[in-house]
Amino acid sequence: ADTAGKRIALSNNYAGNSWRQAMLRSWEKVTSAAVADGTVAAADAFTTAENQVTEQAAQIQNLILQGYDAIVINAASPEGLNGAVKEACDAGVTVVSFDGIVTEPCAWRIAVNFKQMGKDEVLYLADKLPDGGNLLEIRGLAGVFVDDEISAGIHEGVAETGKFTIVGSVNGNWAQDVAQKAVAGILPSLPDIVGVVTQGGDGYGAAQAIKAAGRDMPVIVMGNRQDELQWWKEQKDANGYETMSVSIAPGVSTLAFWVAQQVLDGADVPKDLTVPFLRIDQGNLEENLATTEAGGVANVEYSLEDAKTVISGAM
Amino acid sequence: MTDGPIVLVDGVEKRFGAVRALSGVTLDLQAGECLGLVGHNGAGKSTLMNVLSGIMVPDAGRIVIGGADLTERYSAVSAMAQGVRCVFQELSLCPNLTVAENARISHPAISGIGWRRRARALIGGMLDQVFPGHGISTDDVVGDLSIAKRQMVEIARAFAVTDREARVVILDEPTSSLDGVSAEKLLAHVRRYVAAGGTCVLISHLLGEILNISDRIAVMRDGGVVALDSARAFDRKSLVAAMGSVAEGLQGPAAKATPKRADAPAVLTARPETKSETLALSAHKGEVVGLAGLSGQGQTELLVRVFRHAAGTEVRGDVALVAGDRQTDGIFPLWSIAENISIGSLRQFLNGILLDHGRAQAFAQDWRARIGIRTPDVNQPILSLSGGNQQKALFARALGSTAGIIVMDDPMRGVDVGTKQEVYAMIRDEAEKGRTFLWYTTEMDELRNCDHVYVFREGAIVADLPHAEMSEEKVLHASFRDDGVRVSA
Amino acid sequence: MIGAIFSPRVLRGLLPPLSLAVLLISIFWLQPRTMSYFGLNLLLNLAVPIALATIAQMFILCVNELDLSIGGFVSLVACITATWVQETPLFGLLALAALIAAYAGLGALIHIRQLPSIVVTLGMSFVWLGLAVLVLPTPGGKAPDWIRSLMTLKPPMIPFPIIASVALALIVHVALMRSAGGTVLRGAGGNPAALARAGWSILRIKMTMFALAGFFGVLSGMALVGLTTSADANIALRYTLLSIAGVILGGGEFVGGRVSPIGAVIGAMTLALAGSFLSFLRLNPDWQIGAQGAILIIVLALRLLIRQAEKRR
Amino acid sequence: MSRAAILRQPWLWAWVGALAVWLATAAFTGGTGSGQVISAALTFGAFFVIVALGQMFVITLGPGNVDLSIPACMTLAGTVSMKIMDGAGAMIPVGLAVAVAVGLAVGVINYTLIRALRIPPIIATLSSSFIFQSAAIWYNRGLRVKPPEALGDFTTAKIAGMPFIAILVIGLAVAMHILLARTIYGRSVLAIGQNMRAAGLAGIRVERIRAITYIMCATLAGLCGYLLAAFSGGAALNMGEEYLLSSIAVVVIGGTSVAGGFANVPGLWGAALFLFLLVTMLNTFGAGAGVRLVLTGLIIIGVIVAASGGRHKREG
Ligand SMILES: Nc1ncnc2c1ncn2[C@@H]1O[C@H](COP(=O)(O)OP(=O)(O)OP(=O)(O)O)[C@@H](O)[C@H]1O
Ligand SMILES: Nc1ncnc2c1ncn2[C@@H]1O[C@H](COP(=O)(O)OP(=O)(O)OP(=O)(O)O)[C@@H](O)[C@H]1O
Ligand SMILES: [Mg+2]
Ligand SMILES: [Mg+2]
Repeated sequence: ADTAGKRIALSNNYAGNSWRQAMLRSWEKVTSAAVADGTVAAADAFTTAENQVTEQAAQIQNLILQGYDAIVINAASPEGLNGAVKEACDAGVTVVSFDGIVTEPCAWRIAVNFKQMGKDEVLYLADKLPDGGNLLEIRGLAGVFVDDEISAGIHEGVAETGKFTIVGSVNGNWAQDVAQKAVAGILPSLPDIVGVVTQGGDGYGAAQAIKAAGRDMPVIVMGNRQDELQWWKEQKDANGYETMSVSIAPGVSTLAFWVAQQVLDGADVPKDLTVPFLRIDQGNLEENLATTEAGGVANVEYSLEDAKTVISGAM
Repeated sequence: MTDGPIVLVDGVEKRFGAVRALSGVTLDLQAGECLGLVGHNGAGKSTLMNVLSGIMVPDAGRIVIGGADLTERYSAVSAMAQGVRCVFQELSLCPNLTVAENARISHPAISGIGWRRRARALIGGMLDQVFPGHGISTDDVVGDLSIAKRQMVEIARAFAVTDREARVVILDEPTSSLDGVSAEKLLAHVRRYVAAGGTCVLISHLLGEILNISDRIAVMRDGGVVALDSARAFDRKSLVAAMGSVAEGLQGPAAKATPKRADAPAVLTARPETKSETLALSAHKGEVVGLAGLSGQGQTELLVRVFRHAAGTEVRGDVALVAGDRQTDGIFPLWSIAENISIGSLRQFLNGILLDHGRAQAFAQDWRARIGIRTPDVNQPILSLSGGNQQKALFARALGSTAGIIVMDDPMRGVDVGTKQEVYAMIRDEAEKGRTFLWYTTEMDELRNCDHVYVFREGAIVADLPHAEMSEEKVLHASFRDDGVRVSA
Repeated sequence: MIGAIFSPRVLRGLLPPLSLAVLLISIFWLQPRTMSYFGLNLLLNLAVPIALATIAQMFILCVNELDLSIGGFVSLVACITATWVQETPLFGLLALAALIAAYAGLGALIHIRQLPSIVVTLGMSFVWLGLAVLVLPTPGGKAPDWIRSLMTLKPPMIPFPIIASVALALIVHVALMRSAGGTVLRGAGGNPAALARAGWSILRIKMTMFALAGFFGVLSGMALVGLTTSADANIALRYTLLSIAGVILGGGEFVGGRVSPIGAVIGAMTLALAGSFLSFLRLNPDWQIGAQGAILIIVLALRLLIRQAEKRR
Repeated sequence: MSRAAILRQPWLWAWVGALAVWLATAAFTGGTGSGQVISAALTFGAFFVIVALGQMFVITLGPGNVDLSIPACMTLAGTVSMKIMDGAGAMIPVGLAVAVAVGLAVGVINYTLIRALRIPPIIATLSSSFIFQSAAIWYNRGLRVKPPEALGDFTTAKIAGMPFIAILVIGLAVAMHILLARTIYGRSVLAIGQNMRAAGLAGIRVERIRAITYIMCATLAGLCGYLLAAFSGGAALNMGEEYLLSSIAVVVIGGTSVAGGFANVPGLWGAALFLFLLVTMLNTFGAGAGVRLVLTGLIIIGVIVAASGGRHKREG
């Protein structure tokens, strides 16, 4: 089938941090090219004012009314939008969810294995710190599933490796200043810690708080923000500081776009796709830092070819 | 019911912190009588009535109604059940409800299907009976009514009868916000009610009213009843003497006959905002200008416009205002008396950019003494003052300011006779010194203090009377439309 | 006669429906597809839980208090509905009844200790959210079928959200604005001292109003789950501000017992539609958030215009 | 001051609460790091106090007055000033001026909506906050620009273990206390909060005072955005989120009356420390998020109930 007449919408629930901004920009960049060369007729992005399920549900319902052929969703909740998603499917709209995925069976899901991501953090630390020790965990926003997944992975990793104890856990809400504040508060009461496991967007804040408390710098797992990488680089140059950084690339929105396009094109696409997370190590730090915009997030954008590879890989 | 008093309060005491509001008051009420209750501001009249209507628990003493001692567990509910009704000094209506709905609040018997119709009939009928020609619709929202109309509604509500009769009706300064004509209507109704066997307690600072209407008169002073006798046993002078006021000497026309208009410059001119034909008002330096007429004819609006230097007025100099509706326009309830007085003159206490609290304190002390506010300490909360004393504090605020023009919105509501005379003298004195007063009043006596009187009717100024030409007859004549029914005063 | 119909009070009352009408017409104009049974259903169904929460807030505002916890409360109810009510209906409904009782208790606490309701409910917003996280640590659960089928009802001719909103507005209007008992409840907002003097118990009134708020909060949470099919702990946090804005938009005031149930429902609808209106405009993503603010301002400015036009007449 | 008079001080309970949770934390950890916790509390408390000072004056104006645009204003001021400075030390004063100017502009817009369009403040500031948030997004699209190093060092500096920023904000609080208690402006705000109509009729320039108050509140938010962005290494689009409810909570827990007309500054510091130490205590105890939230709520209510203990119900 031809998708030149098809219209695709992005329903995004939050725009309040650099990751989401990078995601929106990747979308804009890739889809405007696709519209210009006539691959699709339109690819509009919609963002809700506040990160709320109800608002996004209403937004999806409005997109149905506007007659979009496909809706690409980064969802505020994996379950809370199922009502609206079902309405969309019933109205014949293709729904593709990514990052924040939805569980409604009629929708496609481009998932990241968040649990594995959490576990990998601990496995890396176990490798690097053979003697084990105490860990501080910085979590995201309570009651959100990504937070639970990553945390579950971390705890699984801790149990498997058997070397570490999590001596403190705070909610940093994926925000720099909140993480900094929470860490500064709990730090004085903690014994020595060897590592900090994080969820992204909070590593630099933790480093600031630890520095302010005058403690030895533990291994802080970073989350691909440019300021985190920059700080890591400075430490690396100064004293050989070693760590790793891991997060999901904001450009996954473009993969979702191509998947939606493929579905509209009549391609046979499995309902569940997985994308690897973007991991940066001691070796490729400089290279990634160089390609990351100042104040932004390390990113990977997808082309139609990349998307086809991901799809066929999942068959 | 002829045997024994219908209500007896015996040895009632009530203290508020250091203030002894009631010190062993004994008073009886007989069926079919009107008891007049007078006393200086803060004598304890309202407190006694609050005790009688069950909303304040006395510290000591007995309350006996219809021969039964109800002191234990006496409450607002039991007072209502006994047919004791009270029109309180401060507004007791819900401003967000309609007149009919307010009737329902104090008459729980009105309920079920069709309650609204019955409430309308009840309150509307009673309003027609007490204040014929009142101009109030039972569907008016109370908050939109003038203070006089609210007072009428409250009075009518107290007299209204549902499943419970109104055996004792207490009226705490009911006429203070009514114009003369409405007050007459109310007093006539009180007489009818008493003649039919009801009992009424009337509290007022208008001694003429008390002397005319009451069967017996009780005089309170400093928390106790100091005289109680048949009304015939008192006259104006002996009442004043019993209340302990001394300043009553300055009766009669106080205004100078020498007209100031000739040589003093005009400091303000104003014209009411109205579509009908109207005269303009002007006031010259050092004049006391009276605004007369029935209540709610646009006087307050004009005062506020002068105060704000609004368009259509020409005002030279600062203006201070003495509010009459003190609850909504005057007091700051969280503050002390001193803070309430000094807020109008803050600039005087500046030391650089900072306020000197010591000077503000001294200022308040000074005015407390000058205007005789009854309180042991100006740092007490303003709400600890009796109604009349709160009003005095507002006077102190305005007179203490540096404003050259003072507008007064029926400011003597609830002020006792003694104080009134002192305030009149103070106004004259300040006028001599060059201040100009705009004085809206509903009391004929007060107009005699004015150099010039403008009479308002339906939002317009319809008469302009210099002091020499002013008479009660003329004011009343101007207050009513020619084709209207003349109510004899 | 005309004068009586267009008295200031009536006109003031007409403002909220007029704003709603203008918004609705603009939406119809932008996207004619919405002007159908299917379209109206999609446009308005999520406004139903918001309207219920707004009514809950209105009961609190009516007695001069403010509830900053209603969003958390609705979230908790949604979590309980999607779990306990679904699995063990009796226990679940008991838990919801206990929540209503807790609301009444809050009213009593606030009155007896003379506490500022803002602080108490601010504290309670943490409590409700915490309980919601405990009941449902990760998003999920499932709406009981009966609620789901109620909320997706397709009555003939008129879409369900419209019927539900009209019924809600009318029932609360009759109960609060027209009945003898409702009058007393409102009076407590206008002049509590006067009610106490007339022998009414302010404590009981406060408890009743809070319990009513709790009741409508429960309905809101259940309706919400019926639409979303499952819950999460953060699902309705936004309702706190939405409900306050809805009451005010509907002509209610913060103090003095001046509220209007019909206005509140209309206010909630207006807020819900404002968001839709914008997505039909297809703005640049940078300004989509700001446009939501702009539209609120425009709706309110519209009211000012009408008010001034009325004054000039 | 007599014992009874001290017990009646409205700020007392916030301080008692702060002390109690600090002691509880210290008891749990056996005293390890208790001093450092205080230092952290002072640092982070300072940011809350800056915005709470403005919010306090606004809330004191009376029922319905509240500024919900504080978070957006902080974000916008932080974003714009960081980008303009672009890490250059010489631009620090310019950045400060820009942040303050953003605050002023936000305040003027808020007040214009309230006054000219007669929009209730709660809705006016909520609506405008969306616009400011959008402006911040549009201006820099969420990129985190680093603050000049000297500025970052300044905000994290300590003098004898005492965070420098806390010292500054204590000074600011003292100034605000004097503003409230000893100036015509302060008296006017208190009067308006009790009875706006009476205030106008007592000769107070009601609208001028309201304008000043909203503008001052936004300006303080702008200043806070600048300092917080410098402190945490750049402005983020969500940096102010927490400050929406917290600014109100700090004000009311600190003993300011939400009904208006009564305010107090010392309570702000007490409440800010209390809220920080409370979260720290629950984190230290290792409570899960659910339990932590429930306890936070219950303890806040507990403090308020305790604070109301000395208050007697008025009769009549
Ligand atoms: N709630 C209260 N708290 C403290 N003191 C009070 C209170 N109510 C009344 N008082 C004091 O009790 C005394 C008697 O007051 P009350 O109101 O009974 O006087 P009143 O005779 O009615 O005066 P007025 O003619 O001015 O109305 C006054 O000194 C007053 O200050
Ligand atoms: N007719 C009135 N009588 C008394 N008070 C009023 C009246 N109308 C309005 N007010 C109240 O008084 C407040 C003061 O309004 P106004 O704009 O006149 O202030 P102002 O003190 O003259 O301010 P400025 O001159 O500094 O702008 C209004 O906001 C309103 O709440
Ligand atoms: Mg009295
Ligand atoms: Mg009179």
